[in-house]
Amino acid sequence: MFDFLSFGKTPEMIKKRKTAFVRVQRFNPDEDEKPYIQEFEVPMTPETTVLDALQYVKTELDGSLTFRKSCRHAICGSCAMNVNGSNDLVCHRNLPESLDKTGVVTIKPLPYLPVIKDLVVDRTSFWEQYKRVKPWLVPPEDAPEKEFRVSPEEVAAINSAETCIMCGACYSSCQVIAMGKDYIGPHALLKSFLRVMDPRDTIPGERLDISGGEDGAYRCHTIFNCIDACPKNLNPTEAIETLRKLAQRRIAFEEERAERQKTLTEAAD
Amino acid sequence: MAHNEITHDVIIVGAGLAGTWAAMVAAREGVSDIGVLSKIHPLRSHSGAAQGGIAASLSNTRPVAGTGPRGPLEEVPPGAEASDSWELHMFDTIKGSDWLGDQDAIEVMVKDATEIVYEYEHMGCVFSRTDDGRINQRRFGGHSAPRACFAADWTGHVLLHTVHEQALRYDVKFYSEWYCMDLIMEEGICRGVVAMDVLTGELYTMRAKAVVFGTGGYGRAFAITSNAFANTGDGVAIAYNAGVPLMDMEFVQFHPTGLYRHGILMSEACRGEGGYLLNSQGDRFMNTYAPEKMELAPRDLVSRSEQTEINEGRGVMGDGQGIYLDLRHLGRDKILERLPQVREIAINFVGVDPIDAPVPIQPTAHYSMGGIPTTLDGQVLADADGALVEGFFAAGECACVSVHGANRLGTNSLLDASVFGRRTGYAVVDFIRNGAQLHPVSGDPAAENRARINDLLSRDGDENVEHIAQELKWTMTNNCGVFRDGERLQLALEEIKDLQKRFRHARTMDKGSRFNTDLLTTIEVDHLLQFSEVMVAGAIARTESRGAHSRTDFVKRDDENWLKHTMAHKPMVYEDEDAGPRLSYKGVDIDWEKYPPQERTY
Amino acid sequence: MRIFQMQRYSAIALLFFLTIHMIVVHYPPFHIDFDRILERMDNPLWKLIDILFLFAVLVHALTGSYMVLTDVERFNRIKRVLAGAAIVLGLWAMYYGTMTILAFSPPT
Amino acid sequence: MYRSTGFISFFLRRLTGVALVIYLFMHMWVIGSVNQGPGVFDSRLNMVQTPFFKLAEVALLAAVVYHAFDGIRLLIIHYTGITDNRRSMFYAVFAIAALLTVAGGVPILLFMFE
Repeated sequence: MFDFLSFGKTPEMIKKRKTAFVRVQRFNPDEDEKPYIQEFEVPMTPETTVLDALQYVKTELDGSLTFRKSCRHAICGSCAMNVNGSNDLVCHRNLPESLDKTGVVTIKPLPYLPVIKDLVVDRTSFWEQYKRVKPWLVPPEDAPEKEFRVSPEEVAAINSAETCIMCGACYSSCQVIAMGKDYIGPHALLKSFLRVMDPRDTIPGERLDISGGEDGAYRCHTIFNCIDACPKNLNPTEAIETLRKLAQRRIAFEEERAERQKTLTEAAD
Repeated sequence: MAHNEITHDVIIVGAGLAGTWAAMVAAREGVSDIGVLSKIHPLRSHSGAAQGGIAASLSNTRPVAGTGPRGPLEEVPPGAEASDSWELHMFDTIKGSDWLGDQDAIEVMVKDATEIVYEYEHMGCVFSRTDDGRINQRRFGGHSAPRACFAADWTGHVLLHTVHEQALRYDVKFYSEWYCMDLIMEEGICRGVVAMDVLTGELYTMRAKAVVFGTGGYGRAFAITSNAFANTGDGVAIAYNAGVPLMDMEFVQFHPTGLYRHGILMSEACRGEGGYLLNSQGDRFMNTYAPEKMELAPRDLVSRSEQTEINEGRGVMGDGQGIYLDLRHLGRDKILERLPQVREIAINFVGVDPIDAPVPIQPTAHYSMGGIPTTLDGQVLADADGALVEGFFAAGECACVSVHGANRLGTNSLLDASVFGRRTGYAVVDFIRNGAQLHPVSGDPAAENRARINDLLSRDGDENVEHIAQELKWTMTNNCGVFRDGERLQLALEEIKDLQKRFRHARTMDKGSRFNTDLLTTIEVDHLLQFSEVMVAGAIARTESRGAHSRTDFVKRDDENWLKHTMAHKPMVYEDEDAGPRLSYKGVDIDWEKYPPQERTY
Repeated sequence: MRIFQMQRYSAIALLFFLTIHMIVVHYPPFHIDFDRILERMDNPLWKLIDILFLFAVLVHALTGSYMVLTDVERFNRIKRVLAGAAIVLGLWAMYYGTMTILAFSPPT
Repeated sequence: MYRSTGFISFFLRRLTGVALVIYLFMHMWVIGSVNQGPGVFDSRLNMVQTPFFKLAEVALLAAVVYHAFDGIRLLIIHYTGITDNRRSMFYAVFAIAALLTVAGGVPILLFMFE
């Protein structure tokens, strides 16, 4: 269809346009046979986020539109959705910048996951895989009175993995997950990486058995969708590559860890 | 067993730091039958949004000798004299609370602080480190020593994940996306809760020997707020409706550095690392208000200073409602290392990179000091005299042990939630071990709540729930904000009354049962309307200025009349429908020898 | 050794063998006929190289096929059957190929 | 469907992989006949030297070259841990594969018409 609104206008002019057309995938399994796209017109300013737009639709136009939200500044991980074909957190995604030249933004639920309703997906398999890698630290039995001495370099190596907010953007962009939900998935492998690399952890061998096992790091096909999708700019692929290497020299790594733990309560040089 | 009935030994509502700590501790100690309800996934809890740090007097860093209170920090060398102590932490907290904090509780908290930080560390928390491998510490507002242990500027996130993981380790059962609707109270004994499985819309009567609330704060009653959409104070409202009093509800902290117009938190760590606040004339105006501590004065003071600058026409941005937070002099490396999240937020939401330009900010509703009154072990109080509600515990922001009094110091909230969450966990274990009973429930509470939901769903008025909420929030922000006065508070009270009436004609647009977030919003707004009234009523009664409660018509602190906690009870059914909350007062625990009230200057 | 490693190491081997194969067999002139092949396959060194090449390519092909199938959840349940089939097929092909290479001698 | 360069590269890798497995067994069938004498062998060889198979041979070349260079890319990533230049590496593989296919394919086709 010829678009009169955007004809002859520069991208800047379109950006300043007062309304956006928000296309949302709707699906209520109780009522609908299959998902369909519904379009809403939403007013906007240069600062409007996609979440603001959804919130506007919900409060003013159609209260039955359902989506998850909470912190609205990209730290809780509730609102990961598929915007214009790529996964992102809608709360920190600017609306004017997400529009195509006809002023349309398309919002769908995270792909490859069962839809509960509209933009809400069922993350059960996601959390199961998370639990499967034993995300908790198993520290040495004889804890010191004060802290374990961990060097700033060791912290820097795992720091980025700790900032993962478990939003599921990587998981649901992963092609391997699309083919089978028994793959552990980038989020859990990143968590596993965090624990394996932590000098305080006493069971790196057991972890490598899981994350280096049949459903673990070796099933990654280095597609890089997880890096592209991550709203926090983390790098699960690199963590997976590291896990692969460590799993290949598991025994030696376990010995190194045991050696390191002997000095865990002493100050670094 | 009746249909839709679930029983547990312990039911914990809310899976933020306090709730998860309680659950984790109880499970670790061997009480295995625990159910944790959360209306969002546990890891989405708002504890994770805390940025700056958690306070503990570890004495790991100190200012370089001779550089003054704002100089660079260095590690305390081994064997050197400790630069910090729990006594100092305690005094800072008491002074920060404007002497309204209960000093026995504060003592418990600051003494447990070091222990709990080490426990976090042993559980796998990835703290930022000093060069010799100790936990790094930074400065924070109102603290007289560098005391905030941190993990860059996502401390809360790291702590929450750590505790949640440990809870999974001990096989705690989480009910994710279950909404707690009601508390089952009979004869003053708490017997469980009614909860909705949001996915199906089904209601369940959940009976338990002990119920723990860790439902978080009520900052969503304000339009400009740093709180998440979920922080609607449900637990506080539910407890209030069940006949439990609420304490010190009028004290709401306004954080000085919320992002301009969004209210999103720019961590206090920005100032802890040395950031400046500038007005439209480029002055560091804190010079006038707190010459000694400058930007690192407590939050209430800084917020008031900002608001004064704004009111006197020295604000920035189009409408003059902003103030600049200047981080440029910290340098690129320090910002990237210590404040990466803050930078990301500023770039994403106002398009300003703190490395190159000052960030526009404004005061934002942040923390609710008030809540459900509890003992040091999280046991909920039934009245001002110290009677207890059997089987009902609370911890975290929704509770008011009163460690924060009239104003909380930065980094003390993570500490409060952790310490009292843990204590509550142990208390619950004792309670169960000492032969707690599963009390019978008469009637069918789930059916009663089903009726309430059906009533809400059947309403076909023309009022929009969200519009009512918006009006309430702006009323609260404008009239019950940083500065308050009798006249405007009265106005707010009338407005709330009016909104409560209008709410009865509000309609829910979504009538389905599957994942009906529209219905949840309606219930949440109902809750907002209920406790906002308590907040305003408490504020009207308190004719003094203390901590975060600052009245322009009563500018002085009045220790003679007001050194006491407000306790608000819901009016009895036979009382007038329009009667506000019944207010009574409870004394403050003060050690008159050691920490008598003094003038509070910074 | 894990399937993944088998595949990766055979891949590295293939990079080597395939390069040789391409150069020797397909470098101009392009026409292939019985005599040319005959000449080369008579050489014991070539026999060895060809057997190794055959082994690498079979490992790579069968592990690859196995992974293609088991990435799909549906096939994941019959993993053992697939692995067994791959081994049987591999052994048979290896036998067939080796015999071809070894037994070959120029007709008199 | 989550489309990305990574996905395209992965899809092609699998597609060429499966095609090459099929080719491998066909190839063994042809070469295996070498022991049955020149007659059988030549007849089978002639069967696969029709124009259709010549075209298929170009496709085979493309498959081999793409599959090989994509593999080299994976090896580089594994042993060096480079993930920042992922997109340019995808494009480099596509380009090299295309180039070599043309370089090898044109002579094959020319030879066919000789």
